[in-house]
Amino acid sequence: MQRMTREQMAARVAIDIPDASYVNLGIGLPTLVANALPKDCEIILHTENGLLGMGPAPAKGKEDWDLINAGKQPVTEVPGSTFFHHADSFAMMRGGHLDICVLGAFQVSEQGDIANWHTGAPDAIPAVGGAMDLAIGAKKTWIMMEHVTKDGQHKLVKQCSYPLTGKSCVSRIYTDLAVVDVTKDGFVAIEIIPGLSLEELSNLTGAALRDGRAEK
Amino acid sequence: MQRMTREQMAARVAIDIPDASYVNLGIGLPTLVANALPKDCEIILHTENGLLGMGPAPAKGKEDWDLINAGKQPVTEVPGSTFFHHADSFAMMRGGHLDICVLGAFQVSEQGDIANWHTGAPDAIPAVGGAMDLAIGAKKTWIMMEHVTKDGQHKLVKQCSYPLTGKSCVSRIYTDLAVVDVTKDGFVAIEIIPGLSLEELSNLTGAALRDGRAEK
Amino acid sequence: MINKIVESIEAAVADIADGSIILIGGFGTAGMPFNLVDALLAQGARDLTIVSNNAGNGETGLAALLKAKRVRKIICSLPRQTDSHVFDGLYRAGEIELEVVPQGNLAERMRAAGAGIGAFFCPTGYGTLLAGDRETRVIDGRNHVLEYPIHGDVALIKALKSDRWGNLVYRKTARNFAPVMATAARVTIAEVSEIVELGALDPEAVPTPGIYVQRVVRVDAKMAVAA
Amino acid sequence: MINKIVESIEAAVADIADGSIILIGGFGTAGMPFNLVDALLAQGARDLTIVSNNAGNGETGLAALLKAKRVRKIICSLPRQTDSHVFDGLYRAGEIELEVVPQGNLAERMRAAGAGIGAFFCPTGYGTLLAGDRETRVIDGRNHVLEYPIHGDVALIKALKSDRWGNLVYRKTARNFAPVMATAARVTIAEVSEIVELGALDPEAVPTPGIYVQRVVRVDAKMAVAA
Repeated sequence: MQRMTREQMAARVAIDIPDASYVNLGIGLPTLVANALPKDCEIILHTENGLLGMGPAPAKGKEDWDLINAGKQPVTEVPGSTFFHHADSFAMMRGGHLDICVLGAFQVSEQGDIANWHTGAPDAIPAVGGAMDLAIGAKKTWIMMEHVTKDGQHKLVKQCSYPLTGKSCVSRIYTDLAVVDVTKDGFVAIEIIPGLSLEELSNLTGAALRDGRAEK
Repeated sequence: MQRMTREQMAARVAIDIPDASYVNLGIGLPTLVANALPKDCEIILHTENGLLGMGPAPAKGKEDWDLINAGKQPVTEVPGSTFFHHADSFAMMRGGHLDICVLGAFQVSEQGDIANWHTGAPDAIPAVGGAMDLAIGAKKTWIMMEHVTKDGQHKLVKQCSYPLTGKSCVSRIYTDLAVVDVTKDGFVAIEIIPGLSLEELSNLTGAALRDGRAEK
Repeated sequence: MINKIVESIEAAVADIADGSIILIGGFGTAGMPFNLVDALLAQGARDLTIVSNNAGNGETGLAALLKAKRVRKIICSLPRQTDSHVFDGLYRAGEIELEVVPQGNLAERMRAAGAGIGAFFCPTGYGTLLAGDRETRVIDGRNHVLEYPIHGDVALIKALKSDRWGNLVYRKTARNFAPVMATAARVTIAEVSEIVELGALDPEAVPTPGIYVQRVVRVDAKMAVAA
Repeated sequence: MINKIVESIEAAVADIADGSIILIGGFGTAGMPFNLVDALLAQGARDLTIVSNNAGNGETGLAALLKAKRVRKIICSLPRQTDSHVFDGLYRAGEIELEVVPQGNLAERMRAAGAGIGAFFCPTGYGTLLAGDRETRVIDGRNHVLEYPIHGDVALIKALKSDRWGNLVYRKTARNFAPVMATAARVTIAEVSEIVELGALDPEAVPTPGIYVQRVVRVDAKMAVAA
């Protein structure tokens, strides 16, 4: 088997984003999805620091530091974009107007709880940013992350051991090994990469994993 | 004695509005204050339907029905004016940012309660508009009204008999006979029109009236 | 491609269901979406709950909808006006339900619906009939009343211009409730005087980003008349 | 006549008292009022509570204020960043108090302060450490947390242009927290790149009406650098 690269993961997420969607791509891995969106679609990107209609990064030397994304990287604006203040921007998110939010995570539980802001380490400085608003704001919250940690720890778990960002909010998880739905009956694998069996994937998953693949 | 005319009452209120104040003038009698404001002052008028910097009525034939006041009369905008939506406009009022709101009233109690939206008559159709927001929103709420009703009933009272608009919110009352402060000790007359004694005014007032005139 | 422009006003309102909660923009006649209200009348939906600042003026627009007995309940701040005789008659005959809401609460409750706020405490109306039996609380020494969001199934609003993404700009005090209602309804339908190219609106000056708008229809402006 | 333009930045911040709650605009460096923060540092007020999205970057601006031990407490959403070493050091040494607030709550709580909302229920943070022992309530089947306003004594913000009434316009995502903070503080002080004539700003496109602004000072733009 061949784990998906980060770019392949981004491409896989992008496939599932319908044309004309309003989407927020979280800091880190999800940012890569922007480059993978189909060119013949109009998918409108929201960045919570006050822009709807975010475009790609500017050419080198063309950076405008008044035009940045939530990760504080320079971006551009597309025709039809709008600027607004922080309360209006979070109202847009918290009011359930975004179709999809894609976030990275440390852990996701089979109840759809997400932990992505704090390792719980005693010397860690807590810093949440917009993560808790993003987790519960959009119509659908998707997670994009490696299936296990670098040292092989489960990230899909029965209960998050790290402090929660939001409860029962994740509907789907895109990993480097699979696409997993979070249902009321727990994790359901709907796609697995070639060369990996459900049993092998189950061993890499910290909670029960049902088979939901259309073709088996 | 000579009761003040409506225009004299408006002029008297206008004297007490400091330069550079932000003011909302309620529907009815208070609207007249706009015409009485000193020309050498900049007093910025708010109208709760979304305009800060309201100007006088337009010339006949120049009415723009997209530019109206809270009484739905055509107005104008002055240089420096700004438009905003209804929630932002009421946030401006309810957040305590206006210096003065001048309202008409049926009754004001010695606790500063105001009744100005409903006579309580059983066949009346209730209609409040922005009255309850206006009554409690500004830094100072002033009342402008006749001292007694046409048939001689008290309007400055111990307890309002009409349904309340707001509680303990009025700080001053301008009538056709006097200027009366509402203090924690009740009504205090600070001005009385020439030819009317405190005793005579007291008889026209439905609660205890103390003398607070600087010159007696 | 995103194109929220609908060719006909009939198509724009075609799927409005009986029993819907309809937010209708406008303050008096300023910003009143007369064409959409007429289309809703022609469309025939009934048993409606209307949320609007007023309860109709004269015989047209919302008043006509009331007169046709399409409205079960109205939530507004100022039903009684000099020319609200249609509403007045229905109300006195017990043929329409009325909820009077202070104007600031009306706006803030719709803002809350759009912003994901479950409820909020505010001082307006404390100690009055309109606070009814609502929960109250003293916060920071001041009496507050707990208010809940007003969500709409549909918002009918009027704007000056739109692009095909549904970005809306307004004209003067005709803006009033429209941007708030657009955030509070599942489906927002806007009538506009002009459709402009994507990118033609100043991105710094769009009170209603297109995310809040589902359908736009261009109409010839009806002359607004005095309320 | 109204003239909110202050001739010197020193005069603009002169009366800021020890112990004040200061709202500081900006998201990273975008919209950060560097000149005002430097002036506050020079002014000498101490024992401050700072409300801002971040807790300082590098060695300048808010970081310099922290380094000079002027700040007792910081309320922010994202203190830890790659270049927040000044804050990190103070925090680990127990020399600064930290309240971490979800970014949306930070914005909404200041909005509530400006809008006269006593408290509000919202779902963000429910079931997390940051909800702490706050009151919770199920509304419409969903868990909510009760949040209170954040009021400021002073707001320091940056805008692009102002007129003498204090009407402010911003540039792109440098707008961020500034309009909200302006409503939440008793005294709002804005640094701007340009003063324009009264009437020069489009009245349809002013995110901060002058009523929310007490003082304006023109500054030469400092080059913003990457966070």
